[in-house]
Amino acid sequence: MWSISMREIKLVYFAWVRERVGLSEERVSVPDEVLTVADLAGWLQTRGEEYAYAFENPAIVRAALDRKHVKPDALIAGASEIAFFPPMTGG
Amino acid sequence: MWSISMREIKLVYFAWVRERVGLSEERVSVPDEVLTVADLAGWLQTRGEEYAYAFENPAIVRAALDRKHVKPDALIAGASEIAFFPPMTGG
Amino acid sequence: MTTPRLIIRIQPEPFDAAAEIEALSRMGDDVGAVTSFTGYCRSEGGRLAALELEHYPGMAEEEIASVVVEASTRWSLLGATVIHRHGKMVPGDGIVLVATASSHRTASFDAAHFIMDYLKTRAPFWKKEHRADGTSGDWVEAKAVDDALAERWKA
Amino acid sequence: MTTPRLIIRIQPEPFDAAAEIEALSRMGDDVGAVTSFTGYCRSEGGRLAALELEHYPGMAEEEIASVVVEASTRWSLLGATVIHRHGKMVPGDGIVLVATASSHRTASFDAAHFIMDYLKTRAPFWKKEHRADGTSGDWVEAKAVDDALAERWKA
Repeated sequence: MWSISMREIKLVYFAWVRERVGLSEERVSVPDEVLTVADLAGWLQTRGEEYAYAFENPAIVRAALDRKHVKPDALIAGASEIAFFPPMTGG
Repeated sequence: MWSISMREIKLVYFAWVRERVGLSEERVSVPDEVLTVADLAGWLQTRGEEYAYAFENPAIVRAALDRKHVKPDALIAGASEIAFFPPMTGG
Repeated sequence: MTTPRLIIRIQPEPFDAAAEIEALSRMGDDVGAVTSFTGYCRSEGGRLAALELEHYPGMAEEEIASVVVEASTRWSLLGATVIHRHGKMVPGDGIVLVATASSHRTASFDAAHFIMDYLKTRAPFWKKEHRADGTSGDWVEAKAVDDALAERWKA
Repeated sequence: MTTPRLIIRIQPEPFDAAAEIEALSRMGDDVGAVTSFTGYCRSEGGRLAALELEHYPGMAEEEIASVVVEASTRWSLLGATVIHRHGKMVPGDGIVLVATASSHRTASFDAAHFIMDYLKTRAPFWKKEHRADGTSGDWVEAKAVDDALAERWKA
Protein backbone atom coordinates (compact mmCIF):
# COMPACT_ATOMS: atom_id res chain seq x y z
CA MET A 1 0.00 0.00 0.00
CA TRP A 2 1.12 3.59 -0.68
CA SER A 3 -0.53 6.86 0.13
CA ILE A 4 -1.36 9.54 -2.43
CA SER A 5 -0.44 13.08 -1.47
CA MET A 6 -2.85 15.71 -2.79
CA ARG A 7 -2.79 19.49 -3.46
CA GLU A 8 -5.81 21.72 -3.81
CA ILE A 9 -5.87 23.91 -6.94
CA LYS A 10 -8.41 26.34 -8.33
CA LEU A 11 -9.47 25.45 -11.88
CA VAL A 12 -11.34 27.83 -14.17
CA TYR A 13 -12.99 27.00 -17.49
CA PHE A 14 -14.10 29.18 -20.37
CA ALA A 15 -16.30 28.97 -23.48
CA TRP A 16 -17.13 25.42 -24.61
CA VAL A 17 -14.73 23.87 -22.09
CA ARG A 18 -16.84 25.56 -19.39
CA GLU A 19 -20.10 24.44 -21.01
CA ARG A 20 -18.95 20.83 -21.34
CA VAL A 21 -17.56 20.58 -17.80
CA GLY A 22 -20.71 22.31 -16.56
CA LEU A 23 -18.78 24.58 -14.19
CA SER A 24 -17.01 27.90 -14.55
CA GLU A 25 -14.67 27.17 -11.67
CA GLU A 26 -13.95 24.61 -8.99
CA ARG A 27 -11.34 23.71 -6.41
CA VAL A 28 -9.92 20.22 -6.87
CA SER A 29 -7.44 18.05 -5.00
CA VAL A 30 -4.86 16.86 -7.46
CA PRO A 31 -2.61 13.82 -6.87
CA ASP A 32 1.09 14.60 -6.56
CA GLU A 33 2.01 12.56 -9.63
CA VAL A 34 0.14 15.10 -11.78
CA LEU A 35 3.12 17.24 -12.70
CA THR A 36 2.30 19.03 -15.95
CA VAL A 37 -0.66 20.74 -17.59
CA ALA A 38 -0.98 17.69 -19.88
CA ASP A 39 -1.00 15.37 -16.82
CA LEU A 40 -3.74 17.53 -15.29
CA ALA A 41 -5.88 17.42 -18.44
CA GLY A 42 -5.42 13.63 -18.56
CA TRP A 43 -6.37 13.25 -14.91
CA LEU A 44 -9.43 15.51 -15.35
CA GLN A 45 -10.59 13.27 -18.24
CA THR A 46 -11.00 10.42 -15.73
CA ARG A 47 -13.33 12.42 -13.46
CA GLY A 48 -16.55 11.78 -15.37
CA GLU A 49 -18.14 12.01 -18.76
CA GLU A 50 -18.41 15.81 -18.72
CA TYR A 51 -14.65 16.01 -18.28
CA ALA A 52 -14.03 13.23 -20.78
CA TYR A 53 -16.07 15.27 -23.31
CA ALA A 54 -14.38 18.59 -22.51
CA PHE A 55 -10.90 17.08 -22.86
CA GLU A 56 -11.67 14.52 -25.59
CA ASN A 57 -9.21 16.31 -27.86
CA PRO A 58 -6.66 17.62 -25.37
CA ALA A 59 -4.45 18.99 -28.16
CA ILE A 60 -6.91 21.80 -28.86
CA VAL A 61 -7.55 22.82 -25.24
CA ARG A 62 -5.32 25.71 -24.19
CA ALA A 63 -4.17 26.40 -20.67
CA ALA A 64 -3.03 29.32 -18.53
CA LEU A 65 -1.21 29.12 -15.20
CA ASP A 66 -1.95 32.10 -13.00
CA ARG A 67 -3.23 33.93 -16.08
CA LYS A 68 -0.21 33.26 -18.30
CA HIS A 69 -0.41 31.14 -21.45
CA VAL A 70 1.50 27.87 -21.06
CA LYS A 71 2.27 24.79 -23.14
CA PRO A 72 1.08 21.28 -22.16
CA ASP A 73 4.50 20.40 -20.75
CA ALA A 74 4.45 23.31 -18.26
CA LEU A 75 4.84 22.24 -14.62
CA ILE A 76 1.85 23.12 -12.49
CA ALA A 77 3.73 23.20 -9.18
CA GLY A 78 3.13 26.48 -7.38
CA ALA A 79 0.24 27.66 -9.58
CA SER A 80 -2.76 28.87 -7.65
CA GLU A 81 -5.17 29.13 -10.63
CA ILE A 82 -5.16 26.99 -13.74
CA ALA A 83 -7.45 27.84 -16.65
CA PHE A 84 -8.55 25.66 -19.56
CA PHE A 85 -10.16 27.12 -22.65
CA PRO A 86 -10.48 26.75 -26.44
CA PRO A 87 -8.28 28.70 -28.85
CA MET A 88 -9.15 32.37 -28.52
CA THR A 89 -11.50 34.15 -30.90
CA GLY A 90 -11.53 37.75 -29.67
CA GLY A 91 -10.80 40.89 -31.61
CA MET B 1 19.63 76.26 -94.46
CA TRP B 2 16.87 74.23 -92.87
CA SER B 3 13.71 75.37 -91.17
CA ILE B 4 12.71 74.38 -87.66
CA SER B 5 9.16 73.19 -87.24
CA MET B 6 7.63 74.11 -83.89
CA ARG B 7 4.73 72.86 -81.77
CA GLU B 8 3.01 74.78 -79.03
CA ILE B 9 2.71 72.97 -75.70
CA LYS B 10 1.31 73.99 -72.33
CA LEU B 11 3.85 73.62 -69.54
CA VAL B 12 2.93 73.70 -65.85
CA TYR B 13 5.33 73.91 -62.91
CA PHE B 14 4.87 73.11 -59.24
CA ALA B 15 6.61 73.73 -55.90
CA TRP B 16 10.25 74.83 -56.17
CA VAL B 17 10.32 74.22 -59.93
CA ARG B 18 7.53 76.80 -60.20
CA GLU B 19 9.32 79.20 -57.85
CA ARG B 20 12.62 78.93 -59.74
CA VAL B 21 11.05 79.30 -63.18
CA GLY B 22 8.94 82.13 -61.82
CA LEU B 23 5.79 80.94 -63.59
CA SER B 24 3.09 78.45 -62.74
CA GLU B 25 2.28 77.82 -66.39
CA GLU B 26 3.17 78.95 -69.88
CA ARG B 27 2.66 78.01 -73.52
CA VAL B 28 5.88 77.40 -75.38
CA SER B 29 6.81 76.58 -78.96
CA VAL B 30 9.05 73.57 -78.87
CA PRO B 31 11.38 72.58 -81.76
CA ASP B 32 10.54 69.32 -83.47
CA GLU B 33 13.83 67.71 -82.50
CA VAL B 34 12.72 67.82 -78.85
CA LEU B 35 11.31 64.29 -78.68
CA THR B 36 11.39 63.19 -75.05
CA VAL B 37 10.76 64.65 -71.62
CA ALA B 38 14.52 64.67 -71.07
CA ASP B 39 15.01 66.56 -74.36
CA LEU B 40 12.41 69.08 -73.24
CA ALA B 41 14.07 69.62 -69.84
CA GLY B 42 17.41 70.07 -71.64
CA TRP B 43 15.91 72.55 -74.10
CA LEU B 44 14.21 74.48 -71.26
CA GLN B 45 17.59 74.80 -69.48
CA THR B 46 18.80 76.91 -72.42
CA ARG B 47 15.95 79.41 -72.11
CA GLY B 48 17.45 81.57 -69.37
CA GLU B 49 18.97 81.48 -65.94
CA GLU B 50 15.65 80.80 -64.17
CA TYR B 51 15.24 77.67 -66.25
CA ALA B 52 18.90 76.71 -65.86
CA TYR B 53 18.40 76.92 -62.09
CA ALA B 54 15.12 74.99 -62.08
CA PHE B 55 16.58 72.19 -64.17
CA GLU B 56 20.16 72.31 -62.84
CA ASN B 57 19.75 68.77 -61.58
CA PRO B 58 17.36 67.28 -64.13
CA ALA B 59 17.55 63.83 -62.53
CA ILE B 60 15.46 65.00 -59.57
CA VAL B 61 12.78 66.87 -61.54
CA ARG B 62 9.74 64.68 -62.18
CA ALA B 63 7.37 65.02 -65.10
CA ALA B 64 3.80 64.22 -66.01
CA LEU B 65 2.29 64.12 -69.52
CA ASP B 66 -1.37 64.99 -69.51
CA ARG B 67 -1.43 64.32 -65.75
CA LYS B 68 0.25 60.91 -65.85
CA HIS B 69 3.65 60.26 -64.32
CA VAL B 70 6.29 59.55 -66.96
CA LYS B 71 9.98 58.74 -67.09
CA PRO B 72 12.56 61.05 -68.78
CA ASP B 73 12.61 58.88 -71.91
CA ALA B 74 8.83 59.30 -72.50
CA LEU B 75 7.94 60.76 -75.90
CA ILE B 76 6.14 64.08 -75.66
CA ALA B 77 4.40 63.83 -79.04
CA GLY B 78 0.65 64.33 -78.67
CA ALA B 79 0.75 65.62 -75.11
CA SER B 80 -1.24 68.78 -74.55
CA GLU B 81 0.02 69.52 -71.02
CA ILE B 82 3.43 68.70 -69.59
CA ALA B 83 4.15 69.24 -65.90
CA PHE B 84 7.50 69.49 -64.11
CA PHE B 85 7.78 69.21 -60.33
CA PRO B 86 9.98 67.96 -57.50
CA PRO B 87 9.49 64.53 -55.92
CA MET B 88 6.14 64.53 -54.14
CA THR B 89 5.78 65.10 -50.41
CA GLY B 90 2.06 64.78 -49.77
CA GLY B 91 0.31 62.55 -47.28
CA MET C 1 12.08 57.96 -26.11
CA THR C 2 9.19 59.48 -24.20
CA THR C 3 6.90 57.07 -22.43
CA PRO C 4 3.78 56.61 -24.55
CA ARG C 5 0.35 57.10 -23.04
CA LEU C 6 -1.25 53.65 -22.97
CA ILE C 7 -4.95 53.14 -22.34
CA ILE C 8 -6.39 49.63 -22.03
CA ARG C 9 -10.02 49.00 -21.19
CA ILE C 10 -12.08 45.80 -21.06
CA GLN C 11 -15.71 46.75 -20.72
CA PRO C 12 -19.28 45.67 -21.50
CA GLU C 13 -20.28 49.19 -22.58
CA PRO C 14 -20.07 50.43 -26.18
CA PHE C 15 -17.08 52.65 -26.94
CA ASP C 16 -16.86 55.86 -28.91
CA ALA C 17 -14.16 55.13 -31.49
CA ALA C 18 -14.28 58.69 -32.83
CA ALA C 19 -13.69 60.22 -29.40
CA GLU C 20 -10.78 57.87 -28.67
CA ILE C 21 -9.12 58.63 -32.02
CA GLU C 22 -9.67 62.35 -31.46
CA ALA C 23 -8.09 62.14 -27.98
CA LEU C 24 -4.98 60.47 -29.42
CA SER C 25 -4.65 63.10 -32.13
CA ARG C 26 -4.85 65.87 -29.50
CA MET C 27 -1.89 64.58 -27.51
CA GLY C 28 0.46 67.24 -28.78
CA ASP C 29 2.09 68.89 -31.76
CA ASP C 30 4.36 65.92 -32.39
CA VAL C 31 1.50 63.59 -33.32
CA GLY C 32 1.89 63.19 -37.06
CA ALA C 33 0.00 59.94 -37.53
CA VAL C 34 -2.93 58.14 -35.93
CA THR C 35 -3.96 54.70 -37.12
CA SER C 36 -7.13 53.11 -35.82
CA PHE C 37 -8.73 49.76 -36.31
CA THR C 38 -12.27 48.96 -35.25
CA GLY C 39 -13.66 45.44 -35.40
CA TYR C 40 -17.44 45.15 -35.67
CA CYS C 41 -20.02 42.44 -35.05
CA ARG C 42 -21.25 41.18 -38.45
CA SER C 43 -24.55 39.51 -39.35
CA GLU C 44 -22.81 37.23 -41.88
CA GLY C 45 -25.44 37.85 -44.50
CA GLY C 46 -28.31 37.84 -42.01
CA ARG C 47 -27.35 34.50 -40.41
CA LEU C 48 -26.52 35.99 -37.01
CA ALA C 49 -28.62 38.01 -34.56
CA ALA C 50 -25.81 38.61 -32.07
CA LEU C 51 -22.40 37.60 -30.79
CA GLU C 52 -21.73 36.97 -27.14
CA LEU C 53 -18.19 37.57 -25.98
CA GLU C 54 -16.86 35.75 -22.96
CA HIS C 55 -13.53 36.74 -21.46
CA TYR C 56 -11.13 35.78 -18.70
CA PRO C 57 -11.15 38.80 -16.36
CA GLY C 58 -7.70 39.86 -15.28
CA MET C 59 -5.88 37.79 -17.87
CA ALA C 60 -7.59 39.72 -20.69
CA GLU C 61 -6.24 43.02 -19.35
CA GLU C 62 -2.80 41.56 -18.69
CA GLU C 63 -2.40 39.97 -22.11
CA ILE C 64 -3.54 43.09 -23.95
CA ALA C 65 -1.25 45.24 -21.78
CA SER C 66 1.68 43.00 -22.58
CA VAL C 67 0.97 43.15 -26.32
CA VAL C 68 0.66 46.95 -26.20
CA VAL C 69 3.86 47.31 -24.17
CA GLU C 70 5.69 45.06 -26.62
CA ALA C 71 4.42 47.22 -29.50
CA SER C 72 5.68 50.34 -27.72
CA THR C 73 9.17 48.83 -27.43
CA ARG C 74 9.23 47.90 -31.13
CA TRP C 75 7.87 51.17 -32.51
CA SER C 76 8.23 54.75 -31.40
CA LEU C 77 4.71 55.46 -30.17
CA LEU C 78 3.30 58.57 -28.54
CA GLY C 79 0.14 56.80 -27.42
CA ALA C 80 -1.96 53.68 -27.82
CA THR C 81 -5.56 52.94 -26.88
CA VAL C 82 -7.06 49.45 -26.87
CA ILE C 83 -10.66 48.82 -25.88
CA HIS C 84 -12.24 45.36 -26.02
CA ARG C 85 -15.86 44.76 -25.18
CA HIS C 86 -17.40 41.66 -23.65
CA GLY C 87 -21.02 40.59 -23.39
CA LYS C 88 -23.69 40.53 -26.08
CA MET C 89 -23.30 42.55 -29.27
CA VAL C 90 -25.52 42.96 -32.31
CA PRO C 91 -24.41 43.47 -35.92
CA GLY C 92 -22.87 46.91 -36.36
CA ASP C 93 -21.65 47.14 -32.76
CA GLY C 94 -17.95 47.78 -32.28
CA ILE C 95 -16.19 44.87 -30.54
CA VAL C 96 -12.62 46.09 -30.40
CA LEU C 97 -10.75 49.32 -31.00
CA VAL C 98 -6.99 49.64 -31.45
CA ALA C 99 -5.61 53.12 -32.04
CA THR C 100 -2.00 54.26 -32.06
CA ALA C 101 -0.33 57.66 -32.36
CA SER C 102 3.21 58.37 -33.52
CA SER C 103 5.24 61.06 -35.26
CA HIS C 104 5.64 59.07 -38.48
CA ARG C 105 3.13 56.92 -40.28
CA THR C 106 4.89 53.56 -40.37
CA ALA C 107 5.14 53.25 -36.59
CA SER C 108 1.43 53.85 -36.03
CA PHE C 109 0.38 51.56 -38.91
CA ASP C 110 2.65 48.68 -37.94
CA ALA C 111 2.01 48.97 -34.21
CA ALA C 112 -1.79 48.95 -34.67
CA HIS C 113 -1.59 45.98 -37.03
CA PHE C 114 0.76 44.09 -34.71
CA ILE C 115 -1.47 44.74 -31.69
CA MET C 116 -4.56 43.45 -33.53
CA ASP C 117 -2.79 40.35 -34.86
CA TYR C 118 -1.40 39.48 -31.43
CA LEU C 119 -4.58 40.32 -29.60
CA LYS C 120 -6.48 37.89 -31.88
CA THR C 121 -4.32 34.94 -30.83
CA ARG C 122 -3.35 35.89 -27.25
CA ALA C 123 -6.21 37.80 -25.59
CA PRO C 124 -8.57 35.42 -23.76
CA PHE C 125 -11.88 36.21 -25.46
CA TRP C 126 -14.30 33.76 -27.04
CA LYS C 127 -17.24 34.48 -29.33
CA LYS C 128 -20.49 32.54 -29.28
CA GLU C 129 -23.00 32.97 -32.09
CA HIS C 130 -26.69 33.70 -31.58
CA ARG C 131 -28.53 32.81 -34.76
CA ALA C 132 -31.09 35.03 -36.43
CA ASP C 133 -33.63 32.17 -36.20
CA GLY C 134 -33.50 32.43 -32.40
CA THR C 135 -31.49 29.27 -31.75
CA SER C 136 -28.22 29.33 -29.88
CA GLY C 137 -25.33 28.94 -32.25
CA ASP C 138 -21.83 27.56 -32.05
CA TRP C 139 -18.68 28.94 -30.53
CA VAL C 140 -16.72 30.65 -33.27
CA GLU C 141 -13.74 28.53 -34.25
CA ALA C 142 -10.25 29.97 -34.19
CA LYS C 143 -8.63 30.29 -37.58
CA ALA C 144 -5.20 28.94 -38.42
CA VAL C 145 -4.69 32.06 -40.53
CA ASP C 146 -4.78 34.17 -37.37
CA ASP C 147 -1.86 32.23 -35.90
CA ALA C 148 0.03 32.65 -39.15
CA LEU C 149 -0.65 36.41 -39.16
CA ALA C 150 0.70 36.75 -35.62
CA GLU C 151 3.76 34.62 -36.46
CA ARG C 152 4.65 37.01 -39.28
CA TRP C 153 5.73 39.66 -36.77
CA LYS C 154 8.46 37.38 -35.42
CA ALA C 155 10.41 37.61 -38.67
CA MET D 1 -17.37 40.89 -55.40
CA THR D 2 -19.60 43.86 -54.74
CA THR D 3 -18.38 47.21 -55.99
CA PRO D 4 -16.91 49.11 -53.06
CA ARG D 5 -18.07 52.62 -52.26
CA LEU D 6 -15.10 54.88 -53.02
CA ILE D 7 -14.96 58.50 -51.87
CA ILE D 8 -12.06 60.72 -52.91
CA ARG D 9 -11.91 64.39 -52.02
CA ILE D 10 -9.21 67.01 -52.50
CA GLN D 11 -10.20 70.10 -50.56
CA PRO D 12 -8.87 73.13 -48.68
CA GLU D 13 -11.38 72.68 -45.85
CA PRO D 14 -10.66 70.65 -42.70
CA PHE D 15 -12.22 67.18 -42.63
CA ASP D 16 -14.04 65.36 -39.87
CA ALA D 17 -12.14 62.08 -39.57
CA ALA D 18 -14.56 60.75 -36.97
CA ALA D 19 -17.61 61.33 -39.17
CA GLU D 20 -15.92 59.69 -42.18
CA ILE D 21 -14.94 56.61 -40.16
CA GLU D 22 -18.44 56.43 -38.70
CA ALA D 23 -19.99 56.61 -42.20
CA LEU D 24 -17.83 53.70 -43.39
CA SER D 25 -18.77 51.59 -40.38
CA ARG D 26 -22.48 52.22 -41.05
CA MET D 27 -22.35 50.83 -44.59
CA GLY D 28 -24.05 47.59 -43.66
CA ASP D 29 -24.00 44.50 -41.49
CA ASP D 30 -21.11 42.97 -43.41
CA VAL D 31 -18.62 45.61 -42.30
CA GLY D 32 -16.42 43.75 -39.86
CA ALA D 33 -13.36 45.99 -39.94
CA VAL D 34 -12.57 49.65 -40.47
CA THR D 35 -8.99 50.88 -40.54
CA SER D 36 -8.25 54.57 -40.62
CA PHE D 37 -5.10 56.58 -40.92
CA THR D 38 -4.91 60.30 -40.32
CA GLY D 39 -1.78 62.30 -41.05
CA TYR D 40 -1.37 65.55 -39.11
CA CYS D 41 0.67 68.69 -39.48
CA ARG D 42 3.46 68.63 -36.85
CA SER D 43 5.36 71.51 -35.27
CA GLU D 44 8.58 69.46 -35.22
CA GLY D 45 9.36 70.48 -31.69
CA GLY D 46 8.16 74.05 -32.14
CA ARG D 47 10.26 74.69 -35.26
CA LEU D 48 7.27 75.09 -37.61
CA ALA D 49 4.33 77.47 -37.55
CA ALA D 50 2.54 75.97 -40.54
CA LEU D 51 2.78 73.80 -43.62
CA GLU D 52 1.50 74.94 -46.99
CA LEU D 53 0.39 72.20 -49.34
CA GLU D 54 0.48 72.81 -53.08
CA HIS D 55 -1.16 70.29 -55.41
CA TYR D 56 -1.71 69.63 -59.10
CA PRO D 57 -5.48 69.93 -59.54
CA GLY D 58 -6.94 67.14 -61.60
CA MET D 59 -3.87 64.94 -61.44
CA ALA D 60 -4.14 64.74 -57.63
CA GLU D 61 -7.67 63.35 -57.86
CA GLU D 62 -6.74 60.99 -60.70
CA GLU D 63 -3.66 59.57 -59.00
CA ILE D 64 -5.45 59.00 -55.71
CA ALA D 65 -8.40 57.42 -57.53
CA SER D 66 -6.06 55.08 -59.37
CA VAL D 67 -4.33 54.05 -56.12
CA VAL D 68 -7.69 53.44 -54.42
CA VAL D 69 -9.02 51.44 -57.36
CA GLU D 70 -5.86 49.35 -57.40
CA ALA D 71 -6.30 48.68 -53.67
CA SER D 72 -9.89 47.60 -54.29
CA THR D 73 -8.74 45.05 -56.87
CA ARG D 74 -6.08 43.65 -54.53
CA TRP D 75 -8.23 43.44 -51.40
CA SER D 76 -11.90 42.75 -50.87
CA LEU D 77 -13.12 46.16 -49.76
CA LEU D 78 -16.63 47.32 -48.95
CA GLY D 79 -15.63 50.98 -48.99
CA ALA D 80 -12.72 53.40 -48.97
CA THR D 81 -12.53 57.11 -48.23
CA VAL D 82 -9.50 59.26 -49.01
CA ILE D 83 -9.45 62.98 -48.25
CA HIS D 84 -6.37 65.12 -48.86
CA ARG D 85 -6.25 68.79 -47.97
CA HIS D 86 -4.32 71.53 -49.71
CA GLY D 87 -3.51 75.07 -48.59
CA LYS D 88 -2.11 76.23 -45.27
CA MET D 89 -2.28 74.04 -42.18
CA VAL D 90 -1.10 74.56 -38.61
CA PRO D 91 0.23 71.91 -36.22
CA GLY D 92 -2.54 69.56 -35.14
CA ASP D 93 -4.53 69.99 -38.36
CA GLY D 94 -5.33 66.81 -40.28
CA ILE D 95 -3.69 66.73 -43.71
CA VAL D 96 -4.82 63.39 -45.06
CA LEU D 97 -7.34 60.72 -44.13
CA VAL D 98 -7.40 57.19 -45.51
CA ALA D 99 -10.14 54.89 -44.23
CA THR D 100 -11.12 51.46 -45.51
CA ALA D 101 -13.93 49.06 -44.65
CA SER D 102 -13.98 45.31 -45.23
CA SER D 103 -15.46 42.15 -43.78
CA HIS D 104 -12.14 40.87 -42.40
CA ARG D 105 -9.38 42.82 -40.73
CA THR D 106 -6.42 42.05 -42.97
CA ALA D 107 -8.03 43.56 -46.07
CA SER D 108 -8.80 46.87 -44.40
CA PHE D 109 -5.38 47.09 -42.71
CA ASP D 110 -3.37 46.23 -45.80
CA ALA D 111 -5.48 48.34 -48.16
CA ALA D 112 -5.21 51.44 -45.95
CA HIS D 113 -1.46 50.98 -45.54
CA PHE D 114 -0.99 50.40 -49.28
CA ILE D 115 -3.05 53.47 -50.17
CA MET D 116 -1.00 55.67 -47.82
CA ASP D 117 2.34 54.32 -49.03
CA TYR D 118 1.40 54.79 -52.68
CA LEU D 119 -0.24 58.15 -52.13
CA LYS D 120 3.01 59.41 -50.53
CA THR D 121 5.04 58.71 -53.66
CA ARG D 122 2.43 59.17 -56.43
CA ALA D 123 -0.03 61.90 -55.44
CA PRO D 124 1.12 65.32 -56.70
CA PHE D 125 1.28 67.29 -53.44
CA TRP D 126 4.22 69.32 -52.12
CA LYS D 127 4.74 70.70 -48.63
CA LYS D 128 6.39 74.00 -47.90
CA GLU D 129 7.44 74.89 -44.38
CA HIS D 130 6.58 78.13 -42.60
CA ARG D 131 8.93 78.57 -39.69
CA ALA D 132 7.86 79.54 -36.20
CA ASP D 133 10.24 82.54 -36.35
CA GLY D 134 8.14 84.00 -39.17
CA THR D 135 10.55 83.28 -42.01
CA SER D 136 9.54 81.25 -45.01
CA GLY D 137 11.03 77.80 -44.83
CA ASP D 138 12.11 75.19 -47.32
CA TRP D 139 10.15 72.79 -49.42
CA VAL D 140 10.00 69.48 -47.58
CA GLU D 141 12.33 66.98 -49.22
CA ALA D 142 11.03 63.62 -50.37
CA LYS D 143 12.41 60.68 -48.44
CA ALA D 144 14.01 57.67 -50.07
CA VAL D 145 12.36 55.55 -47.38
CA ASP D 146 8.95 56.48 -48.81
CA ASP D 147 9.91 55.04 -52.20
CA ALA D 148 11.14 51.89 -50.48
CA LEU D 149 7.89 51.56 -48.52
CA ALA D 150 5.84 51.84 -51.71
CA GLU D 151 8.10 49.32 -53.50
CA ARG D 152 7.41 46.74 -50.79
CA TRP D 153 3.87 46.25 -52.08
CA LYS D 154 5.17 45.02 -55.44
CA ALA D 155 6.59 41.85 -53.86
